[in-house]
Amino acid sequence: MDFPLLSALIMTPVVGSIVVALVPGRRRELHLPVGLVMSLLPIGLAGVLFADFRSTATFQMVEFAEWYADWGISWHLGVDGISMPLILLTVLLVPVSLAASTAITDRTKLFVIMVLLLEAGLIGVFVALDLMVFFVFFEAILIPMYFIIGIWGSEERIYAAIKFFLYTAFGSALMLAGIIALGALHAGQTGVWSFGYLDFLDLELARNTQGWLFAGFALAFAIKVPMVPVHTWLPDAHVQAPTAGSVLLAGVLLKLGTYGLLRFNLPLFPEATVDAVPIMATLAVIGIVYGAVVAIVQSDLKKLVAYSSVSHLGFIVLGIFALTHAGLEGGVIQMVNHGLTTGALFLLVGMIYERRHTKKISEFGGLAKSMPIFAGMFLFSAFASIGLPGLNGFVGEFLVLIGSYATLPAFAVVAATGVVLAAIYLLWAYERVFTGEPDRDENRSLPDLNVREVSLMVPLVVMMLVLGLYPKILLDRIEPSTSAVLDRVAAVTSFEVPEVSMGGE
Amino acid sequence: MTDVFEFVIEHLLWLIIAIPLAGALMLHFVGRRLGEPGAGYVATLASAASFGVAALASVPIFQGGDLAHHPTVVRLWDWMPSIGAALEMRWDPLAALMALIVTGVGTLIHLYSIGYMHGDPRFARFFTYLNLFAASMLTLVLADNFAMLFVGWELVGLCSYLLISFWFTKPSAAAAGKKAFIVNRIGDLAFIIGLMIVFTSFGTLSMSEVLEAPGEVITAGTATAICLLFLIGAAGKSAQIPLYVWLPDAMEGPTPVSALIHAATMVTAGVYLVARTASLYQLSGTASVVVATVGALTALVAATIAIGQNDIKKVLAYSTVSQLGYMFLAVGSTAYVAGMFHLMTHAFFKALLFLGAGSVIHGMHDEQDMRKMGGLLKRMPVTGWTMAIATLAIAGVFPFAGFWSKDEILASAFAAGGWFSVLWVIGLVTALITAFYMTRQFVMVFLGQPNWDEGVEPHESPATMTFPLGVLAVLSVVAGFVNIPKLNPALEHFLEPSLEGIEMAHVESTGLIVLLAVLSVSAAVIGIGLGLFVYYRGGTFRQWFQDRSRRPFLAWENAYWVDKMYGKLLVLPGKRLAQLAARFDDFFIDGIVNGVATVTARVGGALRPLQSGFVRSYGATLAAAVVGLAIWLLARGAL
Amino acid sequence: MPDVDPSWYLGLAAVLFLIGATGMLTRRNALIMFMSVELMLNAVNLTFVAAGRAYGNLDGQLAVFFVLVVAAAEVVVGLAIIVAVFQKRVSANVDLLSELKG
Amino acid sequence: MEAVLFMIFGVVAVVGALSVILAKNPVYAALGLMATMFALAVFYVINLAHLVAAVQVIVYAGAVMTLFLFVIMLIGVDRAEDTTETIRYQRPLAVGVGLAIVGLGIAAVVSDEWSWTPLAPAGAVAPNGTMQAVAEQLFSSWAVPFEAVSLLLVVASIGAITLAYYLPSRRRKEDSDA
Amino acid sequence: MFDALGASTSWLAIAPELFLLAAAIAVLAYDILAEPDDVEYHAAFTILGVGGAIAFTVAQWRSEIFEQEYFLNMLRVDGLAVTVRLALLVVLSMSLLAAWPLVRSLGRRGAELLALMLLATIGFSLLASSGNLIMMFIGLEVGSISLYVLAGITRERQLADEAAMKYFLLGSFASAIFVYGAALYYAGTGTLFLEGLGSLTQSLVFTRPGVLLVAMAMLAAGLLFKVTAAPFHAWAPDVYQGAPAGAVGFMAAIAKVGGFAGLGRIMWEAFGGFVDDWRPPLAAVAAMSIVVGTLLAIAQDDVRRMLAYSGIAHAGFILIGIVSGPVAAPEVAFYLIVYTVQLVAAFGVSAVVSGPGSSGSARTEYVGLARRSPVLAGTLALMMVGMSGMPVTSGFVAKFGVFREGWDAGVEWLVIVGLVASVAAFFFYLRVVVDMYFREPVGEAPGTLVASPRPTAPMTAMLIAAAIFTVAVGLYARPLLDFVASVL
Repeated sequence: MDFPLLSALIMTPVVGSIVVALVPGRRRELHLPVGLVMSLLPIGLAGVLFADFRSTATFQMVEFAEWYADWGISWHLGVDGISMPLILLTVLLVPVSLAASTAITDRTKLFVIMVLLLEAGLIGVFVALDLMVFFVFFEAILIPMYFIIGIWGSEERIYAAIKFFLYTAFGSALMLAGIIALGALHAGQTGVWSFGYLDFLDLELARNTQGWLFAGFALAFAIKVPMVPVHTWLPDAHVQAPTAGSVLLAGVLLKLGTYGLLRFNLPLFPEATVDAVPIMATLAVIGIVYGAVVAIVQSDLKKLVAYSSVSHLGFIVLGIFALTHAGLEGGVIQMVNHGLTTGALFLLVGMIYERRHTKKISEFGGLAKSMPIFAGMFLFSAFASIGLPGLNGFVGEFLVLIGSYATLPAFAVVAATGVVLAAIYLLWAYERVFTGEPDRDENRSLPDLNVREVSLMVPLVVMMLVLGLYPKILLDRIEPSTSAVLDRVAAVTSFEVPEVSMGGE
Repeated sequence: MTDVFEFVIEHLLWLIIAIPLAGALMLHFVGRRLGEPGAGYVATLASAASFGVAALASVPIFQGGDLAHHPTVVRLWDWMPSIGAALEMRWDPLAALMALIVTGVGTLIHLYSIGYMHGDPRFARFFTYLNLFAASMLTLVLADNFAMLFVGWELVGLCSYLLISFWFTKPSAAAAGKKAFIVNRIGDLAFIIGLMIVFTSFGTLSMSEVLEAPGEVITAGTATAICLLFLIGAAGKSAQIPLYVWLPDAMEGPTPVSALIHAATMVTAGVYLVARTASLYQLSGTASVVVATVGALTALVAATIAIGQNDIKKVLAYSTVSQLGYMFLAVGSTAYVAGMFHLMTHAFFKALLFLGAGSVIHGMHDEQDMRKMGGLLKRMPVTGWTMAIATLAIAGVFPFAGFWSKDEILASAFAAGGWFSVLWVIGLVTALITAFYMTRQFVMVFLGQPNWDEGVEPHESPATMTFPLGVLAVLSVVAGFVNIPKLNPALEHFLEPSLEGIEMAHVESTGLIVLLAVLSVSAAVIGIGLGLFVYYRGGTFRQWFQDRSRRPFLAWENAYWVDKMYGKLLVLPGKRLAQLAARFDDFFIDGIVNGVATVTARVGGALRPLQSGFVRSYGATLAAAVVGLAIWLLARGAL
Repeated sequence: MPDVDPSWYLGLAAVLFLIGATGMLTRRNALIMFMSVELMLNAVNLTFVAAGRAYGNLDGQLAVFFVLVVAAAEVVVGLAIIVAVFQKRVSANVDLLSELKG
Repeated sequence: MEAVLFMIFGVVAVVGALSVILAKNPVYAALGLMATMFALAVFYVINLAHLVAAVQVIVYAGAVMTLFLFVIMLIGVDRAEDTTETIRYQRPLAVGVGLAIVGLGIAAVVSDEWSWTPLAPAGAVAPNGTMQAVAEQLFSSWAVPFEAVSLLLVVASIGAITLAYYLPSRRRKEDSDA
Repeated sequence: MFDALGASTSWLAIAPELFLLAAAIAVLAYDILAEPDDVEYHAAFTILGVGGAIAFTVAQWRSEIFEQEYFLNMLRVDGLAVTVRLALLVVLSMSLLAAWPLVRSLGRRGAELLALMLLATIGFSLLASSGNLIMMFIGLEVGSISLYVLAGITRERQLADEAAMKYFLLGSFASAIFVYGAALYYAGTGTLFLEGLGSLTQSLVFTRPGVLLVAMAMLAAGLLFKVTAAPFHAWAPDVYQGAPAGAVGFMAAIAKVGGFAGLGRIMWEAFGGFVDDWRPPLAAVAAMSIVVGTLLAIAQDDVRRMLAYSGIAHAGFILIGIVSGPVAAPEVAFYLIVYTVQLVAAFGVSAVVSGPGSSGSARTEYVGLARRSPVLAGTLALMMVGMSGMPVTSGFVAKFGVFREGWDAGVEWLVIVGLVASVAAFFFYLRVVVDMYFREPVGEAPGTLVASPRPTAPMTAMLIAAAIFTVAVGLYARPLLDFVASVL
């Protein structure tokens, strides 16, 4: 690969943000459109990435350059089947969330810049093959998100922004300790410092050491996911963030946690992974059930969706730690799916918030009559989230559940209740918001979605359908990479991946 | 000619699903422009076309050739390869039968709906959903992969949800739709767990592979686990104890919906599932007993509740639950053919009953309370007489369709012996009750004195509505002849390839068959007689009966307070628990988080007085630190 | 040879240094605190001289000169500060200078 | 002989030092300090640091202490000071620190490990700190520090001017809001 | 006079200091002789002096005198000296730009302010390059006394004189302790040269050189005081709050750079053989600095005070590098450069917001600054983010460097303390951002903004330079890292 595609992917939004910065401050009406156009550029690059991607387990489009040679840090990028879908998700959601931000009229320029920088950071996280590069991006995205929540959020935004920042930063601090420790171990074993992911794969780590490192990494990722009981930053952040913030937070940021677990914890600390399965699976299942149960009684639509994220992300974690082919695949594709569905739900909540300036469920009622298209979109996304077969949510959950039963039957059974609970909280919310006669005047005359709003929902809806019906488009590309991870875990530990025949035969 | 049929089976099978799906999509986007009744005709046409393809494809099966004996599996595309989930269609007698019922009855109900939904502002949307339902249901019955079956399984639930709460501005309708979906989901939960076991045991979700010879892969215990979980799933969809509570509420939907989904097709999915996975049930054995028991109990319980209902549709709803119980009893007693047979006849006469009820409601200006009806036979003759046929059919009077199928179920249960004998008795009693409450309903609606509200002028429905009634009435009469024991076991032969290797309960002796038939007919006749006696002849006796049965009546009227109980025992504690969890989250978990932050800040604040502002205390700190440093350095070696 | 071990001087210097430090911590008159600092510097000087004699080189004595100059410079600036403070507060009590704290 | 002198002037030095920190009147403190300085000058002589001793008397006791006394008089704090402690924990802390240091000293005396044994080169003769000897060193190996202290003096004089030189006319309005 | 030193003399070795001194003298002389009304000539002299100093510092590095000792080992021209001198000059240059409004507002005293800043730089520069404890002491005192005076230079303000008094009393106390340490060092070794102990270590007849250990404690204490390491830190918040805003960034930064250079020299060079002795207590000091600085910074409502406490925490972070031993010298130097740039810029902003001669800078003054002055808010936000050690800023690279060395040196626990404290530190750094960006300025009447502070042109230039530096180094620190690594 001569053309540094991945670097270009990272740099395009940065350049975009510079372009936006150069737009005169007086031309307020231009900031958002220019930003939107800029955010469309990465889609083209991502398209190239998707087209050139080969379904193999190795890293592709690899770029390597020395960065801090004597510290062992290098600009090492690459994608595989685990990161590629998430990059696609990111580049898709950013323009959508920008297009959904017409309500932001104050300091639009700064907003657009922050969103674009966030995009650069997110892409960086997914393509980094050097742990320090990963960490830099992982941590750097906090800043734009902090601003997005803090400036353009609702009433409690400052509290939420600080909480979000500190909580996630706390996790990453311990991860940084782990990364440094790995670097030191590498120096101890080979004589040179390195933070390269591939170099770390060659380290020989004692079981005990693995345990500590696993804990450090896992805590960081668990907070990011977020797993119960370190999840409470999420409802606050989601509720307070502006629509674009919520969409990107739920759509992509949370995936950093699960991505990290899959990318780092499993391959780097296989023995510790096997040891930690009971803990992680327990927390995942608790998250699934607990998040869903708490979601049921939320009175704020955004908070409800936020807690639903806790529940859905639990599935991903369960899938990852099931250590089966289906579980891992399901985990990865569920990351994409959750990004799409929850992103869509947040968009929709944002749209109604723009009209009514409230997210309280009790304030609504009978909206399906005044806003049929909106209701339809919401119901569609809700069912995708509930896991209706044929829509994307089902694919991930089903893979995870089926996959995890082989190794964690009891957990899988409990996790399956999440499927019922999801129906309860979402349909109940739908019932309260959309059905019945619109009894309040302000609900009666709400305008339905306009062309812009519909058109930014369309790509999400289409993706939900496509991934629901033909997930192979991604699964084929994910499979070699997840298999490689599993093979590694199985090769190093005494753990045996249950050999269930691969269908058909 | 044969080539055409084979071509259809091998290459065009997908059209059966795709045509209604395309209809749904088309109506979704341009339905409004098509308007009324155009949208309705498009939908009906789609359904009919699907029926046409299904019929074409069925020809070789009827011919009983190679294609009948070796199910055709058509793979559409891989879905989730790692768990062997693919979209695969299967064409065998069982699938063909179901497809024909679904599209056939479906088409009639589509047609009927054109009249019924006349004037509704969301006319086109209704047909979108109906077509979508048809596609979903066909997906379910044509699936050769559990994953695909589950797709259909869930999508019919979705359509059910959409259609029950079609009039969503009515809070009760919206709530009913939600309830239906959630209760179904509880069943689905078990179904999914069952699928987990299936995949883990077999390594695939392909039905052909799993059902081929399950005994070679799994033990009876595993099979029992799978089957019981499937049973719970089926109980959800087919409204069996304890998950039947959604079906009566589902009557909030438009009546054609009740007819199509909640009587003829969707609710039979559970029965279909059990029949489809017969080989697993056979391997288990125990599971079948449970199925039969659940079925019998449901039949009895629902039948008694039906006595107490005054809503014309509620009676039919509980009657549906009860009849589904029969089907479960059948498939539980390993009488799969009888089960499918009853499924078919029930589809005809129950659809007829619902459509008739719809016609009545339509004619009565949306009145559903039977106490406000009466004497409608004269005003609505077609509806009345077709309903009469349906009533006789469901009661099991010779030679109507219901008689044949129900009799076969009871005979099979009897033949199975042992515990099944008890179930047979229950079935027999239920037959009597069924006849009783159906008579009660017919009498209250069509006979006796009019009790109409003022201003209500009952009238006969338009032809689009009465035509399907007629067709279904004919079917309700003749459908039973397709499977007469000994004489014409056509259905049995037809289904044989699908149930290869399955042992089924059979009554061999012709005498016994006749005896049992006489018994069941007697039960029906006694039930009808009692009904007529109490509600038509009535007068003092009716009074006497009602006085005597006040207490049970109260229980029946309130459906044994099951809903209330569920509310008190499950929903309310659940809600409480959720609230508790939310509080726990806000105050405890988040409290700890905020607590850590507060404590940190407090510690910072508490340290501030140390910075007292007095230069001398700074000096003292400095001096102490120096001394401390020195002591540390010195003590290290000394200690 | 002297009959006094150099370590005696070092001990005495330590005592003086200690007394100076104590004065630094206990007196609130800025002038006396300065004097305590001077005392401490004198103790330093004694240490230098005594140790220099023990080692037989002159570096100790030279160091004393520099310490002495530093002490003088400090005194100049210190007294200037005291004067400046006194001009406004009419007190050399350092305990009064405690507005900056926390 | 030296021991006697050490005892006598040691006592003088300590008493002088104690009077610095105990005298309520700053003037007495200054005088005590001066006594200590004289005592130290004696020790310098004993230790062959003649020039240092002279400078000690002239510069330190003479000039610096005079400056001190001058300032004492200038700002009129020659009155007794209340020595009761007002800062909480200050006395105990000071005493504690003192005790710790004394403990250290005792430990140093008792313990062999910490005993101080200067490593005088064999045959080293105690240097005679005459002016010439010191000057030779000062202008050769200590030349840079010697030049550097001139910086110190510059700084000190700038400081003194800046801080103590008072120009009311130069006061800016914005500076006076304190 | 230097003839006696023979070949040991090198004018180049002291050229930077001489240039600074010349500038200082020129400024003073011109001020006295010409009694000018403006400060343009001052600026010219200063620029010439600083420029010359920078040029000759680079020349030192590039010439053959590098890595040599001069003036009979009194001064060295080694990597540490050159790096630190450059750092000091960077600090000085930035501070001069930042202090210019103060210089103007002080009138005649502006010349003295400039001279003192130049002299203080000389002092710390000598401290960093000296090979002898007395030389070091003199450098320290030249610098310190200049700073005492700087603290009180706006003496009309009560808080300024309080700051000066506290700084002076504690500073001279600490100096006395330092020089007593030097005396004990002499008593233990018979020499005042740093390498003396190293050469003696093998021949020490006593196993536990108690005198030397006490000397070590006292020498370290004197410098730990300068770098505001806890528990030697108490003066810093009061002084940084009370001293005039225009100069306080300089005071804080220059003392830290010089102090750490001295600490490195003493600990690594003189007491290098005692590393096992001093590592644990110094690590404890580092930990204490980090914890105390962070916790108390959280509790502050005054931005300058907060910066002072954060400076205490930063001292702790840099101490991790000191604790790690001489291998961490590049990281320490890097950290110092990166941090002091941020520090000067941050204090510079506070000087604009609260006025150049102000004492204190309450957080409320920053509310809504992003609307009133985007440049100031942006820079300060960036500096806060940088100080907090967020990636993509230089602060992260710096922190990572010392953490890595610390981990390598075996003080993993200290690194973890540092990491966790960094998280808590986000709180107070970001709170400033909250005030500036997330809160709306409250005007007298609704809709009106409170006065918008406007930075002067030099200040703006300095802020932008600092911002670019922070981001550029954050993105690609290799040139700077390579530089410090190659020099050291």
